[in-house]
Amino acid sequence: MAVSATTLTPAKVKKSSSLGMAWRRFLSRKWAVAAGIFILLEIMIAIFAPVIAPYDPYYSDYTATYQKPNAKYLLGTDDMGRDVLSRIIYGTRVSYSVGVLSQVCIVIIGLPIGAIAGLIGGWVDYVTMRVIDVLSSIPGMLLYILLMVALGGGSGNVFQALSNIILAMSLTGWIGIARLVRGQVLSLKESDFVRAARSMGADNTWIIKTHILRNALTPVVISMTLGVPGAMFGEAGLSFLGLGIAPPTPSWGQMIGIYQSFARTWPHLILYPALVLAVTMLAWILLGDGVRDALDPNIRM
Amino acid sequence: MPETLLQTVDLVKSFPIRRGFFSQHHFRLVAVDRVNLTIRQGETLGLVGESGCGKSTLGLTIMQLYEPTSGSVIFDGQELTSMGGGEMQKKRRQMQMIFQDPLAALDPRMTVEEILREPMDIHRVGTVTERGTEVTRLLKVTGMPSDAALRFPTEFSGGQQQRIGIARALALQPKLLICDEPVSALDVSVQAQILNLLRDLQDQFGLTYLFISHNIAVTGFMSQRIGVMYLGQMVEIGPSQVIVRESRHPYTNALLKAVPEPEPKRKRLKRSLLGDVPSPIDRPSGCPFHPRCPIAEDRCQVEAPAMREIGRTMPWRVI
Amino acid sequence: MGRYILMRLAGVVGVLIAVSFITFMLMKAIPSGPFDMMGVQANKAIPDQLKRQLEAKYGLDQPVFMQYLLFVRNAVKLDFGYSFYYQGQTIAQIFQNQWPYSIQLGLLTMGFSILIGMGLGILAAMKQGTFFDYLGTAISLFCLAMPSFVLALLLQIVFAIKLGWVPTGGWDSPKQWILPVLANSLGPVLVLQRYTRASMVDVMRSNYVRTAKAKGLTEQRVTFIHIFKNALTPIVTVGGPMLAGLITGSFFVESIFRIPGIGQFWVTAIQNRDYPLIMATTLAWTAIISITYLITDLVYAVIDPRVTYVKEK
Amino acid sequence: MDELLLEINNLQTEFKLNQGTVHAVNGVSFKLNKGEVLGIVGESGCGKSVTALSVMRLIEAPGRIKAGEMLFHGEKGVTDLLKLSPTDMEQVRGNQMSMIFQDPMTSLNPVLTIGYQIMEPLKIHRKMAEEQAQATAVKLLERVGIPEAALRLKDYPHQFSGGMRQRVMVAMAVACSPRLLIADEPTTALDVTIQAQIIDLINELKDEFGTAVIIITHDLGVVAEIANQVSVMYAGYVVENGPVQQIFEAPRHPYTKALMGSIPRLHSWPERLTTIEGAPPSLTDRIVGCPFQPRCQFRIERCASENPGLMPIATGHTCACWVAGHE
Repeated sequence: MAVSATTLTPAKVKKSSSLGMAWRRFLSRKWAVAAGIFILLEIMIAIFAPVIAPYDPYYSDYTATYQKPNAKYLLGTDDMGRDVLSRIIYGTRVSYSVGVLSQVCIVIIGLPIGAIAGLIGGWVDYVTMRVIDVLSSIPGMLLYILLMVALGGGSGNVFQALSNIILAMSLTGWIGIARLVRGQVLSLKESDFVRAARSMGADNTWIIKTHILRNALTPVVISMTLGVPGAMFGEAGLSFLGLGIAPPTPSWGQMIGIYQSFARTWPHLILYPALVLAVTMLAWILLGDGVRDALDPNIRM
Repeated sequence: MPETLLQTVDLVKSFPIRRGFFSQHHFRLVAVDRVNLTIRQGETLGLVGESGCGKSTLGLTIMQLYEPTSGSVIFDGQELTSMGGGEMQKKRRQMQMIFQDPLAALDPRMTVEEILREPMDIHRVGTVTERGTEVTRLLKVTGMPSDAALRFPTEFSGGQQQRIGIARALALQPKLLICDEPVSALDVSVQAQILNLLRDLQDQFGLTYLFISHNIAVTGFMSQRIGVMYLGQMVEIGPSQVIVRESRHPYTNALLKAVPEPEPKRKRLKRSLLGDVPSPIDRPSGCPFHPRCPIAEDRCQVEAPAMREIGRTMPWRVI
Repeated sequence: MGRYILMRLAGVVGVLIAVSFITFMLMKAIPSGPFDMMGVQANKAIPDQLKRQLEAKYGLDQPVFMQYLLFVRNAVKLDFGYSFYYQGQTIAQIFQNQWPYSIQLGLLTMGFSILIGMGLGILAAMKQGTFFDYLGTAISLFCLAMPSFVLALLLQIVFAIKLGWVPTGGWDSPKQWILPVLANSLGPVLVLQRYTRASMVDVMRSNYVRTAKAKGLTEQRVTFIHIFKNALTPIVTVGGPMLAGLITGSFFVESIFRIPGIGQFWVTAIQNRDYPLIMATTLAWTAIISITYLITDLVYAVIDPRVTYVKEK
Repeated sequence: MDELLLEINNLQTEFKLNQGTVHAVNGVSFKLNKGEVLGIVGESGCGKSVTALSVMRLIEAPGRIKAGEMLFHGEKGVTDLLKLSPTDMEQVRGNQMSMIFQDPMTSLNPVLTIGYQIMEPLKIHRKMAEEQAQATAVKLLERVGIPEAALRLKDYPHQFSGGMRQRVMVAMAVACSPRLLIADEPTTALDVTIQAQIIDLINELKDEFGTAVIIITHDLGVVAEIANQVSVMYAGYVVENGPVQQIFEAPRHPYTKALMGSIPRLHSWPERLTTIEGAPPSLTDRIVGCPFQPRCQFRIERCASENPGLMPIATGHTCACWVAGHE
C-alpha cells in the first residue's frame, strides 16, 4: 500500500486521484512508456517537419534518381529524385492527422449516439441498434472505400483529401464506439453503485454526470488509443490503392503503393516507409495496451 | 407503543419476462406478492427466505428503486407510490440502503471522501467545509481510519468496504436503513464486527432497520421481529423469539430445522423438507408451499390460505 | 429451430435491402459516371450524344429512385445485368470466372491460419509462461502491427524477387499460392491465436476442469474432452465472421500478387464506376457475411447445449 | 478399531506470484481414521481449500507443494501421495479418493451430459463397459435422489437445479467407492433447505460406502453437524485440533474461542458478538512467532518470537498456543 496509516495526517497526504493512480500504473509498464516516448517523438517530427526534414519533399533532383542510401540522402531518393527521408518525415503528418483526428471524430459521433441509445432505451435504442446491425453487415473496408470514392477521394488539395479520409472513417467507425458506450451505459445503469446513488436521492442528471460518464469514458479512451493504428492502417491502405492521399503529398501507404512498381529493381524504396509504418503501428498498439492496463480499475496496485 | 415508521399494504412487484427469442407470449414473474408489513420506529424487522423468495426485491420496491406494480408503501405517514420524482428524491434522505456486495456498491473511480460526500452533495447539505468535517465524523463513527478518505474502495478489505457503505448510508441521517444481505459476503469474524456496528449505530442514532438476510440466525440476532418469505409471499411474521421457538408455519419450521447449529449435541435428525424451491414463474396453485409441505392436504392445492393472527404471531393458515 | 432460422433469414433480407439502398445512393453520389471514366481511359471524351444514348440504354436517364426500383426488380431474379466496363460480360459471368480464385485463396488461408493460429494458441495456453507462449505473443503482435499489403510486398521482394524461390504473382500453380496465403493469413492467425489462447486459459481455470482432474482423468483426456469443446465456442464466435471475410477476397493481396479474384475486380469496378458490378459484389458480400453470422449462431448451438433457439415448452 | 487412513505431516504449499510468494499452507499436520469425518474450518484465505487441493495433488502452477508427507493407507498398503508419479496419482484420484467442490453451478462440464460425466470414472478406474457403466450410473443417480435417473442421463448440467447438480457431483465422487471423500465447501453456494439435504446425503453415503470424509467449510454449524474431528486453521496453520465435542464445548485456542463467539446462534442471542480486532496477516510475509499473536488478547512475550506449534492438551486434542497449552 502506498501510504502507511499512522504516519501521515490527512492534510499532508497528497490527494490520490484516479488519474494519478493510472499514471503510476502506466509508468510501471516499460514497453508502453517506450512506445509513448517514441510516439511523442513522432508527433514532434510531424509538427516540426519543415525544420527537421533535410530536403524539400517535393523537390525533384532529376540528376539523382533511385539513389541508394548514402551520406547525402540518408534513405536514398525515389524515381523522381526526391529525398525519401524527407518524404517519410512529411508522411508522419498525414498518418498522425488521420490516426488521431479520425478517432476524435469517431468518438464525437459514436459517443452521443451510444449514450443516448443506452440511456433512453426503448424504441430509440431499438432503432439505433438496427441501424448499427445493418451497417456492420457491410464489410468495413468496403463501405469505407465506397464512401471515400463518393466523397471525391484523395483528389483536390491535401486538406480536402485528409478531411475526406477522416470523414469516411468516422462514418464507418462510429459503430464500434456507439456499441461500446451503449453496452457500458446499460451495465452501469444496472450497477449497484448507480442503484446506491439513486437510493441516496440522486436524479438522472446527477447519475449521468458523476457516475456514468466517468466510468464509461475509460473504455472510450482505451478504444481510442487502440483505434489509432487501425486508422493509420486504413489511410495507408487507401493511399496504397490510390484512393487516399494523392501525390505529390507524401503518405506512407501511398509511397509504398507507388514504389511497388519499382520493387523489382529498387526494393529499398518500399522498405523504409513500410518499416516506419509497422513500427509506428506497433508503438500505438503497445501504448494502447499500456493505457488499457493503467485505466482498468479492476487491477489493483 | 412507538409509532409506525413504514407500512406496506398489499405490495406487489412483478416483472414482465420474455421466453424464447421471438416468443410473443409475455409472462409475468411475480417477485413480491401482496406483502403487508409494518416497521415501528426504532425496531429492526428481519426478512428471511431462500434465494428467489423476493426479499431483496421487496427491499428495492420499498425504496421505490423498483416501481411497485400495485399496493402502497407508507413511510413516515406519507404514501410513497404516488409521489412525484422530485419529492421522492427528497424523501430518500430519510431512507437509505446498504448492499450485499460492498465493493460493487461503491463507484470504483471515486475516493472514499467523494463517496461519503456524494449524498451531501446531492442534497446540498451544509457548506463544503462542513461536508468535509462530516466525512471525518462518519469515518470515525464506522470505525475507519481517518486517512481512508483519500484512498479508493479497492484498497480496503471487504469488511472495511462495507463500513464505507454504512458510513455513506448514514451521511444524510436517515430514519430507516434497508440492509440487503449486508454481511453475507463477509467472513464470520468480520460479519460479527459489522453486526455489532449496526447494533451500536442503531442505539446511537435511533435508527430503524429492515434487515434482509438468508441466514435466520443472523436475522434473529439483529431483529425484534422476523418475517419469513417464500416465493414472493410473506408466510409468517412475528416476534423473533416466537418465530424461532414456536413457529407455526411448516415452511418456517423446515427452515429452522435445516439450519446447522454449531452445537454438536444438538445434532438434529433427518430433515423433513424435500425438493427444490419452484421457479417463481411457474408458481404452484393454491398455497405456493404445498408441493413441499409435509402436512399439505388436498385443499392446499386449490385454495391459497390467508394471513391470520395467532396469538402474537401471524402465520399463514395451514389447513 | 426452423422458425428461428426463418426469422433470421428475414432479417438478412432486411439487411440486404438496406445495404443495397445505401450502396446505390452512395454510388450515385460518386462524381462522374461510368461513361466519363471510359472516356478518361480511352483518352478522349465521349461525345455527349453517344453518352446520352448509352445512359438511356442502361436506364441511367431515369430518376435515381426509379433506377433503384428497377435494380431491385432485377436483383430479386438474381439478374444484375451486364458490366458497364467489361463489355459483353454479365455480372454472373464475371462472378463465375473470378470468384473461384478468391474462394480458393480464402479457403487455403483459412486452413493455414486455423493450423497455425489455433495451434499456436493451444500451445501457448498449455505451456503458459514458456517459450511457446512468448513465441505466440510475438507472432500475434507482429500480425497486429504489420499491415497485410506491406507484408505482401516484403514477401514478394524477398522470396520472389531477391531469392527467386517462387513466382511474383499469378495463381496457376501451388508454388504461386504460398506468398498470397501467407500475407492473407496475418489477420486470421492473429485473431485465432489470441482467442484460442484466451479461451483455453479461461476454460483451464474453470471449476469443471478441476472436477475432471479430481476424477483422475489423464492430461490428454482433460484437454481434448473437457477443455477443447468448451474453448471452441468463443473461437467460433469470432472465427466464423472472420473466415467469411476471407472468401470475399482481399483487395491488397489480390492486386499485389496479380490474382484475378473478385477483390481486385471490385476495386477496379469502383474506379471505373461499373455500377452493376459494384452493387452485385457489395450485396453478395453482405449476404455472405450475414449468413455466416447465422451459421455461426447455429454452430454455437451445436457446440453448447445451453444455447437453444427452440422455444421452451 | 481406529484404523488409520490418511496421515498428513508438515504439509507446505506456496504460490509464487509477481508480488511475492504466498505461503498458503505452512506445515499442516493431521490424521484421519477410516470411516471418520474430519472438519477443517477457518475463514477465507486460511488455507483450508489449498490443503484439500494439496491432498488431491491438484495444485497447479504457480503453486507447488513445497514439503510434507501425505501417507495414504490405500488398497495396496501405505503410500506417500507426494511421491507418486503423476500417472500413479491419476489412478488414486477419483478412485481411492475423490472430491466435491463448492460451486455446483460451475463444477460440471456444461457441454457433456450428466451420464457421460458420471460414467467417466467408472470406465477409467473400474474398466467398465458402456452398458455396465450406464447401469451403475443410473443406480448412483437414484441413490443420490435424482428422480427418473435413467431418463436424465442424457441431460446436460444446465437442465438441473443447483441442489440437483450437487447431488450429481456427490454421485460422481462416490462412483468408485473411494476410501476418502474430500468435500470443499459443498453446501456454501446452496440455500439452507438444500444444504441440509446435501449434508444428510453425505452423511448417509459415508456409512454406506465406508468412506472417510474431509469436509472443508467456514460454517461451524456444518462441522458440528457432520464431523467427528475438527481442525481449525488460521493463516495457513492448524491452530487447534480435536474431537468435535471438545472443540465446540471447550475451545482452547484464543482464535477458536473468538470464532465460536462470533457466530450468531438460533437459540441464544447475546448482546454483542465476539469480534477479533485487526486483520489476518499477509500470507506473503514470513510469519515469525504465533500467527494469531498480533490480534490475540492473551498474548505473552514469547508469542512474538516463537511459533508454538501444535501441542497435546488432552487426549486427541492439540492446540498451538503458548498460553492455552500451559494452562
